[in-house]
Amino acid sequence: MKKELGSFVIGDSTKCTGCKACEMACFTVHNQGSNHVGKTVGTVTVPVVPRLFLTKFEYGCMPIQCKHCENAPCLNACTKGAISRIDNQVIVDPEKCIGCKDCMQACPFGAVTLLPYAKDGKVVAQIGSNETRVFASKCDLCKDVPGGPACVRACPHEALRLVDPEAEREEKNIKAAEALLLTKNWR
Amino acid sequence: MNYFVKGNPDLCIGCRTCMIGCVVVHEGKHIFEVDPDSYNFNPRLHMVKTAKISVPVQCKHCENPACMAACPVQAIYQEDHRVLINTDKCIGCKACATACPFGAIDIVSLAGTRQADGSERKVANKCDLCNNIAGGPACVRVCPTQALSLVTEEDLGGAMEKKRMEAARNAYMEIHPQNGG
Amino acid sequence: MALKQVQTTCPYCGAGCQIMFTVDADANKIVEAVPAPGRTNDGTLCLKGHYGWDYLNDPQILTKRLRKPMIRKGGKRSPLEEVSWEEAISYVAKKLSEIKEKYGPDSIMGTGSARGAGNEANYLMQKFMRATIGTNNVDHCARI
Amino acid sequence: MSMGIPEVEDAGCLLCFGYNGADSHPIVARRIVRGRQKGMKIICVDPRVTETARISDIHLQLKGGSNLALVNAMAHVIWEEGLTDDRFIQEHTKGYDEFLKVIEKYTPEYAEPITHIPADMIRQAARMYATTKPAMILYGMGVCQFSQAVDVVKGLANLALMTGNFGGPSMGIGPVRGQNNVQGACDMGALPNSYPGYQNVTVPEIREKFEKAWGVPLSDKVGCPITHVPHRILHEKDEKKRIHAYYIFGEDPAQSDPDLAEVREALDKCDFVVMQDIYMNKTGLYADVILPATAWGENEGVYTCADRGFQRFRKLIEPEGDLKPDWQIIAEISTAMGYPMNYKNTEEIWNEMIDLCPSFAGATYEKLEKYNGVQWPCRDKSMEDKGTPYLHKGGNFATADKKALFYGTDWHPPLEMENDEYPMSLSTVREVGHYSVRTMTGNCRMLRSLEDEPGWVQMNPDDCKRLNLEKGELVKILSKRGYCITRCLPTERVKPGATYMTYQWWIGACNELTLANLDPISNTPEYKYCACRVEKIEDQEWAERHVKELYDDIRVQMGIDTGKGAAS
Repeated sequence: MKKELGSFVIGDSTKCTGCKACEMACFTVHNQGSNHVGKTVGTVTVPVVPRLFLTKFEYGCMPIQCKHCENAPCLNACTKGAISRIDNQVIVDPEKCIGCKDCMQACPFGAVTLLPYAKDGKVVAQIGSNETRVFASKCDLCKDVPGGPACVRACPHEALRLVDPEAEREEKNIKAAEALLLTKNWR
Repeated sequence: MNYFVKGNPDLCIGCRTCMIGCVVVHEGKHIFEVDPDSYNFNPRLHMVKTAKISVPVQCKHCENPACMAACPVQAIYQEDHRVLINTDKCIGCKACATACPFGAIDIVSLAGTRQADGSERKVANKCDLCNNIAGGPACVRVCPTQALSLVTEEDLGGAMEKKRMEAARNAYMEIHPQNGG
Repeated sequence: MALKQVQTTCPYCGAGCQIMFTVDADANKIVEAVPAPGRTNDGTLCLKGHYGWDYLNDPQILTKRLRKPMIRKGGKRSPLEEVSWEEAISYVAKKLSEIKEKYGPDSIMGTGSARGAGNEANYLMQKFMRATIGTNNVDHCARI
Repeated sequence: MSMGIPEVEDAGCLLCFGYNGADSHPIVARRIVRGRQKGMKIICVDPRVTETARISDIHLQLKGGSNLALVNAMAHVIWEEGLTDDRFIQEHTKGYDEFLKVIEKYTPEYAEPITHIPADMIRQAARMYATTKPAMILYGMGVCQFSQAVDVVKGLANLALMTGNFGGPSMGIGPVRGQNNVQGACDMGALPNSYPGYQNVTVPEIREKFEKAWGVPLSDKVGCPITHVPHRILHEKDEKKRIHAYYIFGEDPAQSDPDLAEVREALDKCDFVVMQDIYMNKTGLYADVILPATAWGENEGVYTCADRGFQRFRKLIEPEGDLKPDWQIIAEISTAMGYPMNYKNTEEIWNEMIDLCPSFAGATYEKLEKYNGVQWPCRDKSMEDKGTPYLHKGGNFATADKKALFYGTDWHPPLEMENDEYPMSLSTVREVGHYSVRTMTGNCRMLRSLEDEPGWVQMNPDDCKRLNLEKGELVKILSKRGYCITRCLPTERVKPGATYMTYQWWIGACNELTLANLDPISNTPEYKYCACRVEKIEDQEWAERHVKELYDDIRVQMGIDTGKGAAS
């Protein structure tokens, strides 16, 4: 049956060591084609722009990324129509983004950040200025990447997980129901 | 303490009358007259059927709700012995659904409401114990086998008190069997 | 709004549950169904008993209510045309009489209905097949 | 049913055989769970884990199509271990010795490879049934929709006779009738072999009684069963026996009968098809005349529920449109054909009927009103006769010498077994929120929202894994006779190799697949067993679109204006 909800990746701070392998993997897969980024350091000619953000906090660290909200504040805030829902996922079109920051302010997770935009191995300049053009960078769930989200695959500690919310809810429902078998005689 | 509805798998026959009862009471009686494509069919409880069990699962209205803690926009709150969602505030981020260990929250579309790009607007949906509805939870009322019941503070507190009395009595009898009936 | 209460038997499974309906007589509409204390259902109803009556409002979800007698005047696959009851009744009577005349009564089959029609209609149907047509070719879908 | 529905919860032991009350009669299932709470023992015989199986003491998850082998083996154990009620057998039955000759070879060990149930489990079940009193048997379509249906019903009756489980409350055997008025249609003689009140058409005295009452000579030949109709239209050589006209009243054979392709061909070839119904349906596509009737809620009368209870149904709202009650349409056609039927209301018809049927004679409208229904037999018009909650009181049966007859038969396998091309078995089951061919419930908003086209095929998760199928995926399911599209539902409640589909769907129409293989006595089709194959559909997007198109096409065919132009 067709999926109704967007999937998303979540991190686990109890496993994360802050190695940033996820950020590198994210940058690499999103720039392989458009910016010729290969497997070695020398091939990187553009700024490293990830779509998830390793975050250190008082008790540890974990990557934070987009939840692909179903009533997405970023999408609703974008007046340029640069953010839309494609196959249940919330996707930014960097070509349309004018860098107005409305989405950044709307997102309660800090999952969107304006970062330099590069094409064909070079950063792109703004029209009428020498300054670098930016775009709202956020997780697109590796929509065009075979094998699914690179961050999940790259993490050496299995600290990232792809969530299918509908399937997960059903699994938890079953556990909750079967727990009733234990409690039914001891209300 | 918060109240909650509990299903008894020994009585449940998996018929899902509760799910429809839930929808009808939340949408209102006009649902039987409106355009068949214009209403929401979003039951707030889910029937689970495995080889061992049939029973509906719904929100337990936890005392330290994980959903509430996970919500980034403070759309979940507690009031009048229940945990409630303000769907106007909800951004559909699924954090509450991920946090809930029972799978009691799902994210549903609301008929007639759209997002900026025209896609469906979906928000969190869960049992509200039929807030503001006379007669209490509809699922309890419509169940043909009386498999559902509302558990209140009194039920739970009273039951615990009784269990403690029983445990104490048993412990005493172990030492003083001669006093037994 | 003139509301009245009418108790009736559920039209679905064979359990024979009693339902109390609240009917808005002015609007000619059902307002609500609640369980009645019947012998078999004891004040309970399943989902069909509770929520299985709004087909009467003809919501046209799957099929459409029939509202007028219709005849395919040009034979099979020709369009159905609405006709008056007089025409429909005399057309059926004429065709059945012709077939009975030509091939005998056992060339006509009739069904009873195990569903909404009720016992009186079933009695008349079998009487019609047996007395009017002259055959015992009458059956219903008890086995289906 | 020999007992009343309320008595179910007071049985000591319930043998629930091929009957899934939770889906077919939730309000009877309620009595079962209440009985369980009161300590009733439950033996459930079903190839699936049903709700009753889940709470049963013993679940005999038998191989589909092995019913009679199991029933005979249980009888064998009861006899072999001396658990019989010998006094009851002696005083109230006949034919016991002949019966023993048949069941002699059905040791549990003999039945084990046929039924796939361990011999010891069969023994335990037989002991539990025979030693817990009172014991009741409920059975459903899991018995009736096999080609060996009547033999199994008699086999179950044998168990009750051997153990003396007849003649009191909460015992005996009960077929739980599926549709609201199946019992009523039978009571009223909508049967090829009997007049109203189960009075046989071949008995001269009875025929004379009806001839006198109706004032015309009547046929002494048993009529054509409904399941023979396609054959009698398509293949009957004798012009006088071929069916030339088909008056279909409140049924939809083009949806509910087995082997739909054959039914459609028959309706197409039949010279004159009259359909009398409330909704447009598939049969209507082949009808020459359509007569619109009032629906439940718009008319009144009497239904008979599964436990022989006559109950009134009443008018709730006024019909809209040019409609007539069913009885009135029939009466007008009859009058136009030269046999006048002049009734003012349903009560007049009812009174004529009860005066011709001794078992119903006392069930007047007055009593139905006053007592909120009456269970037949009700023979006396006096207000004291309030009907009969359970049958065969004191072990007296409705035979000439008041004795019941044992009747033993051998098991034979279903006609169509799994094979290389069609390696799985298919059985049709029921969807709890839908009824019959769905012209009513399919037009109820809530019931349609709960479950809608194209329905589900229930399969074991291992089979799903093997075929690489996920929950909700659209699949193609095929048999020798046809195919349809439905959604995959993996469930551990089903054994590997078996599939189950609910028969209410028009797109997921499982009767495209079923076999018109009939029980020789009851003429019931073998809906519960045929061979099939499930195929994955690679292009799910296409399949979803296709199903939607099929749904739209059906709605247009059924006369709904979908904005694409209505059909004729």
